[in-house]
Amino acid sequence: MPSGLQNLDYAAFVVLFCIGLYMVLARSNLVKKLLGLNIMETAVFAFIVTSGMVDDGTAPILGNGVAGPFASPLPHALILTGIVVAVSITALALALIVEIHRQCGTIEADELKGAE
Amino acid sequence: MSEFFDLVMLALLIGMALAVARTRDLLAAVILFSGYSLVMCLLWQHRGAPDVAMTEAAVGAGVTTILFLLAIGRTGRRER
Amino acid sequence: MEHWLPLVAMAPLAAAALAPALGRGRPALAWGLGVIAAAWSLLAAVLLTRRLVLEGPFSYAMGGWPAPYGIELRFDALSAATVFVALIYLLVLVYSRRYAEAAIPAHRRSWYYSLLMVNLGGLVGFVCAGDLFNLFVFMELASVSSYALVAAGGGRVAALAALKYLLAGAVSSVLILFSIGVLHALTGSLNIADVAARLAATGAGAPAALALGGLTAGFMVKAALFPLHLWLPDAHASAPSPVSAILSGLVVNIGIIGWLRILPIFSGLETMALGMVYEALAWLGAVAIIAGALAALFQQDIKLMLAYSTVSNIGYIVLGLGLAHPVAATGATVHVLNHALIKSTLFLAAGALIHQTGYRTLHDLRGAGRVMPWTCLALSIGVLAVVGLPPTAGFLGKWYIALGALEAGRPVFAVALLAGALLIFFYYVRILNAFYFRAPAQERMLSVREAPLSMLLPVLLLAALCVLGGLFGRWPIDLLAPLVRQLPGGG
Amino acid sequence: MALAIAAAAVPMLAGVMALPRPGDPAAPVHARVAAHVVAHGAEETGAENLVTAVLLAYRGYDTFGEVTVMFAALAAVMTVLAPRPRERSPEPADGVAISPVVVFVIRLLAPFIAAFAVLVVLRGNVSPGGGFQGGVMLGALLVLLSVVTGRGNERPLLEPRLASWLQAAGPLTFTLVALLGFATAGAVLALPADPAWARGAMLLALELGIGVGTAAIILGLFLQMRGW
Repeated sequence: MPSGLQNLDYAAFVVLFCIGLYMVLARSNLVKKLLGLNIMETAVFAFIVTSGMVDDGTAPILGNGVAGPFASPLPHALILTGIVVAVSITALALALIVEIHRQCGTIEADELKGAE
Repeated sequence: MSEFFDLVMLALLIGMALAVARTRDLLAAVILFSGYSLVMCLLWQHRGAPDVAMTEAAVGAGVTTILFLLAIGRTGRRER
Repeated sequence: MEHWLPLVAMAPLAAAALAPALGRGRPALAWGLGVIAAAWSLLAAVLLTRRLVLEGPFSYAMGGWPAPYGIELRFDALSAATVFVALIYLLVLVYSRRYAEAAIPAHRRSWYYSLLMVNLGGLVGFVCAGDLFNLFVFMELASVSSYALVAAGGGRVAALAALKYLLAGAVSSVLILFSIGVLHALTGSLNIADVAARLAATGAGAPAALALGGLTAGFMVKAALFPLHLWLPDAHASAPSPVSAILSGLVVNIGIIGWLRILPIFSGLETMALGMVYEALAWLGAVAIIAGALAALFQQDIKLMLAYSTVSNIGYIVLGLGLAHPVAATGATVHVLNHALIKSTLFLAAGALIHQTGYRTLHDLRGAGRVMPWTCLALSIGVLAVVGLPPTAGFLGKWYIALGALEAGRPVFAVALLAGALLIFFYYVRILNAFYFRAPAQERMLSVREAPLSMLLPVLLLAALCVLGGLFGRWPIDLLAPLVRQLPGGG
Repeated sequence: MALAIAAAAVPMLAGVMALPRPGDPAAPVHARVAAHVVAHGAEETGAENLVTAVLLAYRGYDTFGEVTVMFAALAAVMTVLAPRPRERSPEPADGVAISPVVVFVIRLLAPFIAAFAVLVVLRGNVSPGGGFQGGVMLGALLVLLSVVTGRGNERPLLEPRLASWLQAAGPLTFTLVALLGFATAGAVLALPADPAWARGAMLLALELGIGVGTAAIILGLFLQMRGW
């Protein structure tokens, strides 16, 4: 594997990040924008979890007789926090979308532009 | 390092993300997104992160999908 | 004594959790809990700042774990901003009691106060964080509560403005988390001082430049720097007035203080990348000053005018930092604190006007000076301060930035600064002219009474602080100067 | 638009490709903090699951912030959507009736789901899982039961007064354990080393607090988003 391509996983996560960013910026439906935001967030979480892994490493849980290199527990703790923050933002955004639909009748950003 | 399993998972992830971006039907998009979360959970389980995989499955695929379905129920299924 | 440091942020967050449970039937109890928590944070902040002045910056290892393994809270000159945050929060809470009775439906009011407490805890925790990921968590706390507070008032535009604010804020948070992930992959630890040391030791390459770019872009979206400011005007204008004061005065500064907090990490970076970032910030800051001031000229709604003035003032601060000159950087950091005071005064006074008269445009608010003399006096002091006239707090920061621009040999930025000041002067003369020298356009204006005391006192106190901030400007400058000198570019 | 994003992707790719290879044991990620946690984590915090050790002990302050973020999400949704107590919208007529088979099956499964969720919460120290994962499962169970038994906002599964205390369980438990840690071990959020059982009890209290808090918050979010 030429050294240039060694971080293939990271490149895949950057591609996912860009797909998510494209959805947030280009799509006009607010729910679709939110899905794009979630894809961006999971892409960054995947990047951080992958940065913490080790070759044929096991989960960082010290059972009896469990040996071998352990994956680093620090990124896992970060991502647990990140996932909860992501779901909190999604819950609030969906509540706002329901409120926008109740106020303006539509959740398409193009049609909403005129509403302001 | 990227064995065959990881390559398949990464390809699947990118494919599902593109599918979510392209479908017009929001319900299909949300179902695809929960599938995307489950594939991500599998990837992390394989990379030695069971806690995070369990959280992603329960919180990412579970709660997020329920909230999205409720929101679509109250607003509208078609993306114009 | 230093055990107060973690409790400054934990007390408001615990109060936030208690507020809805205690205040189920009686929102006044939730409000009372909020005032107690804000008073406690102010008291603790003053004591901590006194210790900072006497013994210099100190830090606190959470849970007793030594620095790189556990979370370290850092209290230095930048964290002294906690005093401004807690003071403004206390005054805004006192102001918000009468305002919320009219603006927020009763069954949601205890949740509204709970969100205010979460916001206070998030801001205070953010300012005192010494750990990269802890910085991110408290930034999220302050951001999530801000998104919801914008929509708290209800109304057609509020929910849409809040969602646009949420999307911009969430994208910038993801970018910041990505950069923190890159720094963690490079150095293996999250403590800011430790990351800085290890990055200098191992020599930073492309990933460190990427992290610097990501963090700068992320924080500049949070600070609404010119090309990335589109979410701010609607959000700050459609929010309830006490929330607008907090957003424009305090929450916007998260971007600036966060950027200053992470800057020492990149001191080892080769000067080319750092130089490019400074140059970009200087030019964007200058353009922001002009654009913000111009946009404010064409606004009729008084709160939109103030929101665009925030974009312009953030331009001043970013220009000051972008010049990479100690005098300008000191001016910029002092302007962060003074702008918080000034913008809170303006938004609260404008909120009192809207609360009493129901009108928002300059045309309808004509003749307000005669019917609501005290509120308009406070607003006028705020106007003088935002224009930057000598006795008031606004003058100090702008004067130092202009001085720094000239000393750094960049006269074009000093010209941009003056042009911005002139533009701001024009649109504020329109406000004073409308209040004092024009006959009322709406007959209802004649029957309007002065704002209630619980709203008036905080506004007048803040206006007094604007003037005092100008007269006793030496203290914050002496406090901030040593810290600014250590900044890689600013030194 | 796609071009702009592709342009933004180039520096990201350049930076990311220059990072140390994921998985190589000599990478700095495993060097400093992770090595200490793997080597001393178990005896310093008393939790075999090192992720829980990092979450609740080493970086407990982060988790306190995070539990409060989840509470803030509920407060936010309530501020935006909570209907006036009197005029809750009546249940929509077109709601499809839930077939008795589904009701019976879910009632049958409920205790097992609850048992598994409680197991995940309680064994958070020694096996994968913990407060959040178990709390989400409990929350999902509460949602399932409130749908099946048709108890919307009028008579919710958790009585409102009790619900608002349970929702605050996360941050409040953390505050109490933090102050207890301050009293016994001299630093806020510290874990006392001397009575080994005290440390285990405090970790368990935190896990339970997070679990119960998360479950109540998820039920609250569901009821607000469903609207009736």
